[in-house]
Amino acid sequence: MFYRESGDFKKTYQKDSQTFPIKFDRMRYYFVLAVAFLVIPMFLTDYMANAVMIPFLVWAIAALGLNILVGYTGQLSLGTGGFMAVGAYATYKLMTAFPGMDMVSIILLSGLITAAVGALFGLPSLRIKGFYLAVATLASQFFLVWLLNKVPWFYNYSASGQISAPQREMFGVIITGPHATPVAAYIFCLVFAVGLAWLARNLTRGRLGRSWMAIRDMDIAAEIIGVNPLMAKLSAFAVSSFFIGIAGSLFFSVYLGAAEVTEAFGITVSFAVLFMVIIGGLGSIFGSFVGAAFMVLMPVLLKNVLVGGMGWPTDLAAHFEYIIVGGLIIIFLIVEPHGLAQMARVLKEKLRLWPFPH
Amino acid sequence: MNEPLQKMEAASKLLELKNIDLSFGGVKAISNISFDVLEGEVRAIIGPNGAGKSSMLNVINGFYHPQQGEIWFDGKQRHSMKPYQIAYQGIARTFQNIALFKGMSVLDNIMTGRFTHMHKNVLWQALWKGPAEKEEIENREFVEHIIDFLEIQAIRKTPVGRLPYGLQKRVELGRALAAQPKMLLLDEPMAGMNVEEKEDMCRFILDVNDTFGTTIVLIEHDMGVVMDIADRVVVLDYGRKIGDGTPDVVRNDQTVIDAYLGVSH
Amino acid sequence: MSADFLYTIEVILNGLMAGVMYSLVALGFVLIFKASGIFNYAQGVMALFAALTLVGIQTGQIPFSHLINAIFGTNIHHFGWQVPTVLAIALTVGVMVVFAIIVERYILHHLVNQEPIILFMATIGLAYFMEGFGDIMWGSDIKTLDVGLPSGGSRWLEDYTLGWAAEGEQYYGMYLDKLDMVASLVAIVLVVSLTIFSQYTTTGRALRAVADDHQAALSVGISLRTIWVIVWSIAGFVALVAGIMWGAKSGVQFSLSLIALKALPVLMLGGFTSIPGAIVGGLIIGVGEKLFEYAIGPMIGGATENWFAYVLALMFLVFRPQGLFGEKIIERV
Amino acid sequence: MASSAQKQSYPAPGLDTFPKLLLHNARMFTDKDAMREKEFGIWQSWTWSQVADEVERFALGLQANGVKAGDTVLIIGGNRPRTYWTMCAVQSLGAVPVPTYHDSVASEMQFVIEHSEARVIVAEDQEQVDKILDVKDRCPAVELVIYDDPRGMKGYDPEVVEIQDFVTIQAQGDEIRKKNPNQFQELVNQGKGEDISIILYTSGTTGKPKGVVLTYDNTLLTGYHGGLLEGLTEHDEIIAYLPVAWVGDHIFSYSQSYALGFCVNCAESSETIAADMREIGPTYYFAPPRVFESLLTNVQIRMEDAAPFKRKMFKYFMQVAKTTGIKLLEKKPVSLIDRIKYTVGDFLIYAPLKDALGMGRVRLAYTAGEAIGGEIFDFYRSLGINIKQLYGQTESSVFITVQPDGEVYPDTVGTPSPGVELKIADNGEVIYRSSGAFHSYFKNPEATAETKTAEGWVHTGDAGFMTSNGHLRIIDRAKDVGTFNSGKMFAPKYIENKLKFFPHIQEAVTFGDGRDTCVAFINIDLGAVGNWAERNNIAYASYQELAAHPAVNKMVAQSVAEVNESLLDDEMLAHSQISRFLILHKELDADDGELTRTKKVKRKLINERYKVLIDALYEGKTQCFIETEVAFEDGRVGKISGDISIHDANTYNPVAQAS
Repeated sequence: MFYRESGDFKKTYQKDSQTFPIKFDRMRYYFVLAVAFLVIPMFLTDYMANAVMIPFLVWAIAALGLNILVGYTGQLSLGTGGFMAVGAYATYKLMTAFPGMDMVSIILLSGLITAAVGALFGLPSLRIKGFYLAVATLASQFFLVWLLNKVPWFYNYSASGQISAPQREMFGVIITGPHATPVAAYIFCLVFAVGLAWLARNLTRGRLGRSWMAIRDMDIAAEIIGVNPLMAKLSAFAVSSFFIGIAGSLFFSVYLGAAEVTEAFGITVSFAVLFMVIIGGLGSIFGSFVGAAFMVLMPVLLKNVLVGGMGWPTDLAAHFEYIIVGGLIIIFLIVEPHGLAQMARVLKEKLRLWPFPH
Repeated sequence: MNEPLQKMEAASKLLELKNIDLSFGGVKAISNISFDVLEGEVRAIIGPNGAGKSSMLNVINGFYHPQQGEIWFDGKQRHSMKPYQIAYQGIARTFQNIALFKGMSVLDNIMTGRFTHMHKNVLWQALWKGPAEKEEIENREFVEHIIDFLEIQAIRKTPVGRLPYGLQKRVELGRALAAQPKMLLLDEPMAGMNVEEKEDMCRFILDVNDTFGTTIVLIEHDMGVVMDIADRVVVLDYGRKIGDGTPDVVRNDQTVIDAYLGVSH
Repeated sequence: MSADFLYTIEVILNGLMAGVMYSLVALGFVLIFKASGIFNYAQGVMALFAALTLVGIQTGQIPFSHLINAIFGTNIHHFGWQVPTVLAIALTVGVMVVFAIIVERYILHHLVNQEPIILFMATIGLAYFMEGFGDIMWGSDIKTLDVGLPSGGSRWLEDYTLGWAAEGEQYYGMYLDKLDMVASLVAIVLVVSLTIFSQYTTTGRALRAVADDHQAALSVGISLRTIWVIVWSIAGFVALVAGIMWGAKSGVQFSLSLIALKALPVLMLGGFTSIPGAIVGGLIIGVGEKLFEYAIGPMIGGATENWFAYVLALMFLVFRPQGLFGEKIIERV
Repeated sequence: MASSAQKQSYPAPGLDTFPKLLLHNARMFTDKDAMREKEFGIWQSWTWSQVADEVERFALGLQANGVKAGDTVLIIGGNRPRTYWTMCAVQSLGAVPVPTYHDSVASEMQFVIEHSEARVIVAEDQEQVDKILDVKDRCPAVELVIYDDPRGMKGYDPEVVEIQDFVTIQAQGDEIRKKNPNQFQELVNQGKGEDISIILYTSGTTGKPKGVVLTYDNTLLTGYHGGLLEGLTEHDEIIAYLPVAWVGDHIFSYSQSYALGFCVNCAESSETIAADMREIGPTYYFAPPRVFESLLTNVQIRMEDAAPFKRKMFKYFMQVAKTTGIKLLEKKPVSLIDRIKYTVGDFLIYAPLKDALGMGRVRLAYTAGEAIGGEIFDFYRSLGINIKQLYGQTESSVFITVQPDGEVYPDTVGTPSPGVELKIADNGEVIYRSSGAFHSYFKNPEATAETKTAEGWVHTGDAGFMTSNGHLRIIDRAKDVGTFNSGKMFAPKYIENKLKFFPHIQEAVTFGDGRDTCVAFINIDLGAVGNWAERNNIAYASYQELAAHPAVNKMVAQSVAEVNESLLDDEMLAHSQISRFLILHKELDADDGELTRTKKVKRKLINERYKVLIDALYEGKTQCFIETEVAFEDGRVGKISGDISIHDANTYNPVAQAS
């Protein structure tokens, strides 16, 4: 209905293969960016920042990472929590070891470290497929958590076994530690989220991305056109873990501030992120964001309604939350197994065809 | 026979198979088969079902590793290579039951065929702008020529899943062509096609052969087609070679007639 | 015999018994996976739910009392009667059957021929749902489950083995928990009967047929839907048994649902489709992790159980991707 | 009567030929796109300077291959840049380009090749070259064949004729240019306005095609002033998809593009035209009525499947459009309410619809060739598309009359174009004199004499009259206008058009000359009726089956009755109501010679081929067996036969109606 495509023709391959070939979509995209960077910061309350926006961005990054692995490469993984933990602890160690180092490099480094670990745990994927692999990735989940919990060096021998982020600044603004300003933290995360989304788009649209999807869709055919399964899968694990590591890093340093591996990065985290990816839509960058938004917003809403609105005891509300989350997931899978992104795609097609039905 | 001499001999031949033996857990799929493929010819492999035709192709592009025998490609002997390495050597193929990447568009499928011709590393790709994009566009141009060649412009951006069978086959051929292979293996390219589709496919195969000079090895059930387009034919039966030569030679070979043409299929 | 040796034996025996329990849970997975190709992550929560229900019925709890209290400000919790264990169990089985029917009717039925991962996610959703549901229905406080199973170490065995150690060594005899022994017995009985069921009854064969291909199953004359209900009911029953055992041992609480995670390595080892695999795998894992904890655990800070099983299975799988008894996967080209 | 006999001006002094215009544009609009073609997935574009370069090299190449002033060069190609460049290249040598219909079969082509005496042929691809080779032995004059698309041409080397690649010729031209950079300019300078610019073969409705010889003054001036009148500029966009051999395409996509400097776009392939048009979004568009008609049918069919709510909304707003849209288009006063309604409708329906049809940017659309149905016409105008009818023919370089903005009536074709004098001859035939009036018929003086008088009056061969407001109204082909035994006038085409306005009627042929009453053959529209059949789950395997179905016959009978009723309004024609009709068992087809390539009915031939049926109609039979030969796409010839049921139509009594 809103699409006017006459006269929007492409004279070069750059233009033809851009991310948003249709003018209307392009405009919408820029609009969203503008709002995210300029408008939201002006009205952002601390609560909104800490309860909604920052977690949303962090989870979105994690979802992006997992989507690269599950959605684009077809390798089911339940190790997300473990990898996030690696990112978090890497950040902690780096922050404490090199107080002078700036946050950006620290976070990127943590990402790289996680990537290395991820690649290592990706090795079995060569021999193992499907659910066997899924379960195998649980191994990394449990092992990593156990390791980070058992070896005191990782949490600098702190008695509580906790790690807590020291205060750090960017451009003179405090972004980590107890005195961080939420808006600054939000912008900081936003920059990463947008940057990484852009990165993900570039990787998935090119040679590497196609090799991933080839492996996903038909690994035999992929191999005969020259895709080396080892490289494809390991690169997917590495890149995916890079994203997840960064997510973990931000999760700890900017969002939580302090964390204890077993409760912050348990298996529930792995599932939560997997939900985001499935609900958002496998193999869709946009989907990763929507999925994250959904999984972050719903509990907040429920809490506000049940506890705030109806004055129920929190534990009861928590149980209800489980019921509703579980129920919604099932309903989603039944209504649209390919996730919100697919719904969006269908809607868009309908609008482009409007007024015609098909 | 000493090495260099062997090389000499192999030179004019693009592919040579010598006494290939292949068996799965004691079951012999191919026994002591030798034949060669000359540069630029259309070579057909025929035979009744279960004669070992597909196994033959799988040996050629490295899915199966024969227990016995030598494989010479492009003048070099091959020692247990992985399929993807063989792709880099210049062998592409299509499958009997279409093996396209269902999740991707026609364009992406064929672009994936360019894999062996793209070299920019991950960092460049992550940046996209600059070298990676340039490489992408160069290859897109090449792919567009294939799309034009196969007359599938209209479906360029359609997801392959939505296409009718005949077109899917064409796209798969496109994907194989995109690799600019020295040798192209076609596993029943016309299976399940109607008359027009078959005619088109024949035209494409022949055009490929003389426009790009690609050597073609194909398995096909439709004898009419084979006899029309093949330069030479190998006939297999129960994993043995029972005939080899030009179509008319094969057509008039008694053993072949008994073993194959006699058999209804 | 040296004490260390005896200890080792003890450890192995404990391992075996733990292993039997693992197999029991794994069995639930295998049944469902064989019949419907679904990796039912909810199996663990089913055990928890079953146990909760059992306790609830036994002690005559009022379902949803917390919820009711929260809404109407009332303060109710018990009917004030006790239900005999056997009856309670029977009722719980009934509940699990109903549950199976509901799952088939409202979930599986709408998800037929979706990709496995979707179904898998659905079961995770189901797990979440039931966890919340169970808690709301029966409350989330830790409950003790008493179905009259013996507990505590076996004196007899201790006394009997007391003298086995070599002269001059400190040895107090072998310690095995009665409950564990009973549990193992029950588990073994259950496993055997299930095997018989699936081998020698039409329904059982039908179930196996489904695993191979759905058309075949239909030709047996049992509709897919009934089969699924049956399978899920059986899985529910298995879950109940597992729930009783683990519940009796360490109380009925959320952590009970985590036994699912215990079973996963067993599945990797034994394969998702093989009943014997589940059993042998369980034993291997059980013994393996106990021994590892006993021998190496102390050196690396202990608590190795929660990952060793996985790593073990992983190692194993890398060399034999199809598991212990899983049929070899030949890639058709 | 409108007239301007005095010579019209050129775009700029001295710019009296297309090659001159080309060089001019190359200077004026150096980097502006002159031509685009969708190829290899994107819109390959050529600026005016690039086009000039292409043309120059090819022209010099042709010259090197012996093409000289006065020669004819045959062009067989679809709407591709090189086809148009070839025309200009040939013209710049003073030679005459002769475009032909590239979908015509070898035998048809042979006539043109022979008659035009072409030495050189520029063919698009292997398919065309093969046709030429088929008939080569009968066309000895041909020496050189140049092909555009090298696909499959590898190893083509017939000794009968030399074959060259387009680029090779251009390469040769390049060499020459290197030696003498000014040669092209000099060649171009030799051209004059009164020179022959092109020969267009009209697919004659009867007999062999005639080669219409046109001069630059014809095509260039007519095109230019026609464009000026409508305010076309170099910023317009047109999509070229109609046969280049047809005068319309020559004027719109060549003459006007050169004269005004706008860009011509070529589709990627025949099956992508719709999509490509949507991408380009032309601002200037021509289509024959049947195209607009099938578009509308298609829209209606697709909307049938829409959800009830959407369908209601669509119907409602189309109603709004009918009442308001046209007024707005013609800048007539409209109440605020209606204006608002229309704006809403525009957002919800019209704009997206236009966009989907690729007409989102159309400023000016023409239709011509035959009468267009009122409701079809109104449909587009109500959407805000300024579609207008024009009346013209090859001999007039298209423009004879055009509907001026604000004076658009479905049943007239408008007022005389600039530089056109118009008269109605005593026999009711429309005759004109204009700057576009053709030079002569190629090698056919007597035909020329028949058509064009010494004073330059040209006979259109159409019967018509001027309405009170000075608009021309065409009734029929003059020679087709017959008389009933009653002596009253019988205008078959007029009635047929009324019939064809029904979406489910594809083609109609009526008879009545020298008879007492009028009877009709009907061709149903397989698309529309087929869809209708599916929705009413009527099974059918072939056109024939569907045509024979009683329900279909009933539907057609209904339409015929409506036509009869409408005929009452026109006292000139009230008596020519259709008394009986039948639905033909096969579609009238150009491949069977029943229609011309431009899909006009060949009456004479039909009269002979279907005599049995005509007689049956008049003898009052209700059944009739017929067997006819048909040519399939692949050239094979088969037979179709069957019993055709004949129906009486309800006719209305003028008197009863009057009372």
